[in-house]
Amino acid sequence: MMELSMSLLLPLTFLLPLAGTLILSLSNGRLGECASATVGVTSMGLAAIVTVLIALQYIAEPQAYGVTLWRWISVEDFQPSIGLALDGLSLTMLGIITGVGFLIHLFAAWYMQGEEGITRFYAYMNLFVFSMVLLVLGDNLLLLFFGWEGVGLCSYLLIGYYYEHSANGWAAFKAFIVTRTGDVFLAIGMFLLFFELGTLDIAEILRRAPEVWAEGDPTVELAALLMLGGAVGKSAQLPLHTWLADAMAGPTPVSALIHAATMVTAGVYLIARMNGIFLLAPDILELTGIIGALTLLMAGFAALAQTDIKRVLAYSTMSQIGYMFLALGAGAFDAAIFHLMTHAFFKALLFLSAGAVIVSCHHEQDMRRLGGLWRQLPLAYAGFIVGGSALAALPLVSAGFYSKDEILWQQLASGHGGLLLAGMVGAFLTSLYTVRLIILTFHGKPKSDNARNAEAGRGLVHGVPLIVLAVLSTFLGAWIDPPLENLLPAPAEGEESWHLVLELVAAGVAIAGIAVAAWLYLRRRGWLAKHTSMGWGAWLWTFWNHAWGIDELYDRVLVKPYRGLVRILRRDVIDGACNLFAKLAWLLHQGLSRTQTGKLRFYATSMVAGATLILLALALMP
Amino acid sequence: MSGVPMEHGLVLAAMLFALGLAGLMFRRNMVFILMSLEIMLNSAGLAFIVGGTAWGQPEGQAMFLLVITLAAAEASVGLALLLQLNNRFKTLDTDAASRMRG
Amino acid sequence: MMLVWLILIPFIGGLLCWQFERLGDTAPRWIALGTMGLELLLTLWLWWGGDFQLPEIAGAQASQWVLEFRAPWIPRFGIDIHLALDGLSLILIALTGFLGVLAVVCSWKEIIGRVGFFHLNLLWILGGVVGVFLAIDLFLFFFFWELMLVPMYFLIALWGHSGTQGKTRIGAATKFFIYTQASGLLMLVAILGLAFAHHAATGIYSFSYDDLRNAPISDELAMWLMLGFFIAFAVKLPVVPLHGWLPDAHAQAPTAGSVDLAGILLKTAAYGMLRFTLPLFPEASQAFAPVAMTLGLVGIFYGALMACGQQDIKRLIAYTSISHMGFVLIGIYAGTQLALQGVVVLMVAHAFSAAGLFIMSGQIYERLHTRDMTQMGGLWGRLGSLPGFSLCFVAASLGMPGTANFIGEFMVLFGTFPIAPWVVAIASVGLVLAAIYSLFLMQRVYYGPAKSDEPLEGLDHREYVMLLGILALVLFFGLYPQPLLETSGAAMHEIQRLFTDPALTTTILPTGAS
Amino acid sequence: MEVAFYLSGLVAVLATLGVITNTNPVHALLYLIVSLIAVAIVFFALGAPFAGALEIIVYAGAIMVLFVFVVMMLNLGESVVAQEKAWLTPKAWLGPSVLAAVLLLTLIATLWLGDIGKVIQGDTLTAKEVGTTLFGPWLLIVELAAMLLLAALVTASHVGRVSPPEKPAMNQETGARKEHS
Repeated sequence: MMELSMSLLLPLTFLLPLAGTLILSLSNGRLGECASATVGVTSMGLAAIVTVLIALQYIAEPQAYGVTLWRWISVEDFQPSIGLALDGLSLTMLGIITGVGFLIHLFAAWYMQGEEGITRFYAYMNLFVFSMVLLVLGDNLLLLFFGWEGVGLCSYLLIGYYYEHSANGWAAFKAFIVTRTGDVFLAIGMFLLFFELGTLDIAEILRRAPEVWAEGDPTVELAALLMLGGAVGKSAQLPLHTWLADAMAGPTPVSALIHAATMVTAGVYLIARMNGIFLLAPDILELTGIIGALTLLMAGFAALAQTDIKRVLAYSTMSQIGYMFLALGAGAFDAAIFHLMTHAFFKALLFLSAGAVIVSCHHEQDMRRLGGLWRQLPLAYAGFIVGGSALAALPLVSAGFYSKDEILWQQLASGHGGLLLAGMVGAFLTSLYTVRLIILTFHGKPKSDNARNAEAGRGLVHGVPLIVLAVLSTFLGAWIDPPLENLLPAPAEGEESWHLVLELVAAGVAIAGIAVAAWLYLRRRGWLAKHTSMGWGAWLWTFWNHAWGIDELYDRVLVKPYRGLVRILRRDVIDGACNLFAKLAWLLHQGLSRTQTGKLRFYATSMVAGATLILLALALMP
Repeated sequence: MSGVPMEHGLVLAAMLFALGLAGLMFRRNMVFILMSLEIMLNSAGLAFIVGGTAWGQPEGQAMFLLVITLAAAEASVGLALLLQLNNRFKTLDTDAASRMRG
Repeated sequence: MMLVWLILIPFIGGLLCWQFERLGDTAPRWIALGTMGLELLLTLWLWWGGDFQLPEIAGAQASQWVLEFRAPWIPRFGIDIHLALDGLSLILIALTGFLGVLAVVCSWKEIIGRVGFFHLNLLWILGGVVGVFLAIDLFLFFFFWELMLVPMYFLIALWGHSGTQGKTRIGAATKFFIYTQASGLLMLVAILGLAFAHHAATGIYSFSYDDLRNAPISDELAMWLMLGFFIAFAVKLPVVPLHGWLPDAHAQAPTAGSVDLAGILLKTAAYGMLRFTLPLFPEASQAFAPVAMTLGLVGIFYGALMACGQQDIKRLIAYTSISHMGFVLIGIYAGTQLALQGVVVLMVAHAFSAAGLFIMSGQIYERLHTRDMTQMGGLWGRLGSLPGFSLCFVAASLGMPGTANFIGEFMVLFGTFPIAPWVVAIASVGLVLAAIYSLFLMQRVYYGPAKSDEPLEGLDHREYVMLLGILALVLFFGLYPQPLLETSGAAMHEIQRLFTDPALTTTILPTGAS
Repeated sequence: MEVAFYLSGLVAVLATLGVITNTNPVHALLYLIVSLIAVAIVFFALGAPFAGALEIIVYAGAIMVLFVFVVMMLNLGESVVAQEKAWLTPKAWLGPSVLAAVLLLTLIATLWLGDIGKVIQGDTLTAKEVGTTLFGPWLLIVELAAMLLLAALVTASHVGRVSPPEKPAMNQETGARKEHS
């Protein structure tokens, strides 16, 4: 009986959001703002309830469940099917998606009041959750790819939601293209895996891989590298990260859901899910750690020099996911997923609070024009404080501390000294920019009339998500340990004494960061302003503001040549070449028509010349 | 005297033919063109006669008769056209009538 | 006998429409709709009835055809009306029927002048195409191949739109005609060459498919004859160097013409390759495969680059179909069962998505009277549910999973990987370019600031049902392509068995997993 | 017999040269007649009296007289001579004469290389034999020749009719052309 109910519950998780999308999109305009909001939120609510039921059943008897709906394609030995597989990892992800997703949908109802096209908004949000659930529950790589691309499309649609300003449209376009390049790497990885192992089923792949390849075999290295490319594209890590900052053009609940909690963590989920392949390719795992470290440092510095609230949070997301990649690099898959969960909570909280601030200040996002809001917007301020502390990993009291500390400990345990150092510097930077964000936004004097007459949001829909997420961001959140027993490979062991020392050091770094930032931005704001406006300070500030200039680099190296090529080929050069034959024929015609002079003598002479030639030919012919 | 070798006769005809041809080509006046034409026809007739007598066959002369009828017919039509040319274009220059230009 | 009826219905329907023009404009439209509806129903009934599993124990030469019809035509040369139906041709005829219905419905309001004659041309194109899919006798195949060009020429020349930047529709129609006619003649030369080679060897003249298939010809001659066939199909596919006619023809053709052109005429070329080039000259095609795959790649990239630079919306869609057909070409010459099945699905999927996009551009033209994208922009809120549909078709054209295009493209890529991994790696970069030009279309037409806010009427009932029908099919085959795969499975296995026949030792490409 | 042949051949060639190079049409015509008579003599020398007679009577007599009539009718006086001089520029006659010389050389070369070896002894072929062949196997051809002459007669009479001056066809054309341009 339990089996039957699970095979019924699992499909429900993605059918409900799909139903929500279909209702909203097929209603084309007849549903009012409130009706579409209710449809959107209830579908998410039901999905959350179903997930809770699944979780209860899973905890009752923790074993992998699987249900195959129908065989998708069957050609000779290419037999992918639409099948769902549930285990601890996907349950955790499912919980995050539907749980945090529901809270964000609720908050969005308040955030999007008065906006036109609410039906379209909720249709896309539900479609996004549908694809994300498929990505997480898919039992074979093709279905995972289905969710993978669906998520990319929905992020394109949602970033480009305010389509009137073409800048938003082009930001969405950029996001889709960059993630699509990542998807292409994943696709080639899939082709390679299918060709080598003959199957796409994830469990089957993990079982056959060790038999076919020895550790360090170049093919498995290539497959792992390609999958890493896909993960990097989707999780906005170093080479393919330029799209995340611009993706803030979408509404804030979108950034909360997509660019904090769910989509950007898809890369981490993929690597965790395909851990068998990555273990067979140790130096690719090493590379993952290095990418994570580089990204977290780059993003940390970049976040320091941003003026827009959401861009600071975007870069902070990038650096936190860098931490998760760091954990994966050290083989600590559990720690990565644990940090993923806590990060989903506090980052969603931060984004929603930012959303509350933005709406209250009449869509003012620039920190230089905000300030002194902590008295008018108490709930948002509380959200920022709790979220910020979790982000900065305030010891003992915040969830972030436990998860980030676990990652740093794994680095030490697995002997990655350099990465540990990067992690420490990253932690310091994180606390630095978090405190900067809170002080600039909430303390000091309000620097614009938008900030001055900001009225706080009211109503349950606004309050409940913030409070729930705030609670989850504290140490209570850290107690929810994801059901990952003996699912993912065991992390490295180090002796306990070093663990305690590391915890103290990490706590010290966090507190030091907070203190330095508070001192800098409360007392020495003048010194700071002076230093960042002249000489090397200004140059460094702008360099970090443009995220180390990588975006401009891509623009000059890739985008401009492509546009140039398109402009050159605009008039269909090859077709032009084919038209040359037509021109040739015309020229020939022109030349021959000149021989008709109309003069009798000319004709006579040409006839005689012809006759003589023929006679000569005959005479000289051997 | 051993008689005239046939080649000489044919060479004579060839020379006459070539001269007529040259006359035809570099003259613009219609009268001269017709005259050169007559010369060419005549040389053709000569060639027939030389051939006929060399092989002792009467067909050569019979053929010559036909050449002459042809020459007569051609000359009369040519001259009639010449009259029309002169009448319409007020000149005998064949280049004037070149409206069939490409 | 059923097969003959399949061909005759469109022709008779066309004549009826032409005659009933006197009764006013709506009569021909209903007759045309009825004819194509009948054709579609007939094919679906055939599909329902016939079983398409090739008897696996194909001992000697078990007839691979599900239905066959043979009647002597010119006995002197061994040419006979030899029609045969198998899985592949059935799918494509059903596709022709469906797109015929679509073409008639979508030009309900667009065509006002000489409606009867328009429908005559439309139905005769479809009749010619059905003939191409059924003909098994090479001469008959050539006959229908030429037959379907003439009405298309009239369709573009008489009912086309005015040209942009000075290219007139007559010019486009003539260019289309010259391209296809010249290449058709090349094919005729190849057919005759083959027939004579067969005659030289066996002393009897015959144009039937089975005889010519095992005509003993030298490798060198086989390569030349194969090239004759390949160039004819490469022009129609179209493969890049010979693609010049497609964008012009599409930009000037009326919507119905474009739907037919993109939907079916391109598929006749792919069908021709699958039916004639590969089985008739297995070794030559094998040796030619690397070149064909490179041409496919060039097609993908060139089509994508061109699509991004276009101003005219229909030219952009035309170049996108060139890019998609690049994938088809790679799939055909990969030769594995998976790739060939992928080609069939991709053909059907591209037909739907291209038809959808063209109908959308036709509807925009009906409302804005322009095809120039610089004058569009910000149309999202102003066209009712049309933008929603075009978003789905754009998603289909960029190969979004859940649409049949994704299934087709990925099956082709999965199938080609064992044969040519590098080709697949480069082709998948083409997927990114596909995303670029598809979203370019969305960006330029629907997003951005609205140029003017005077209200435009949304989709009326006819258009809504039509677009919903296509979308439903695209999504259905995206989620459950099994009916397509089973029907074409036997035919593709036949081709794959020939193409990678173990007997052929001199294979250039390492044929890995079959 | 040989002497007569070579001598008259020479005369014929010189006369033809005269015809070609002469600017005055009447003088050219007379040279032409001389040339024709020289050829007639050649015929006699070769033993083809019937052909020679024909040549003199029909060719020199009738056709040339025709030419003289036409030249006289058009009264081509001094103006034509001046015009001819203008037209006979070296550039005009150099090209064609080179071409004619090349043709001549090829003809002579082929004749010279071919060893025909036939020699004309000069024994006459009487008109009777020619007559028997003409009205024997060649009867049909003679009829055709007659038809040809008839056709030429009809054409010449129709085309040659000089329409009266007051309705010259020319300005009709020029009028028509004015509307066109």
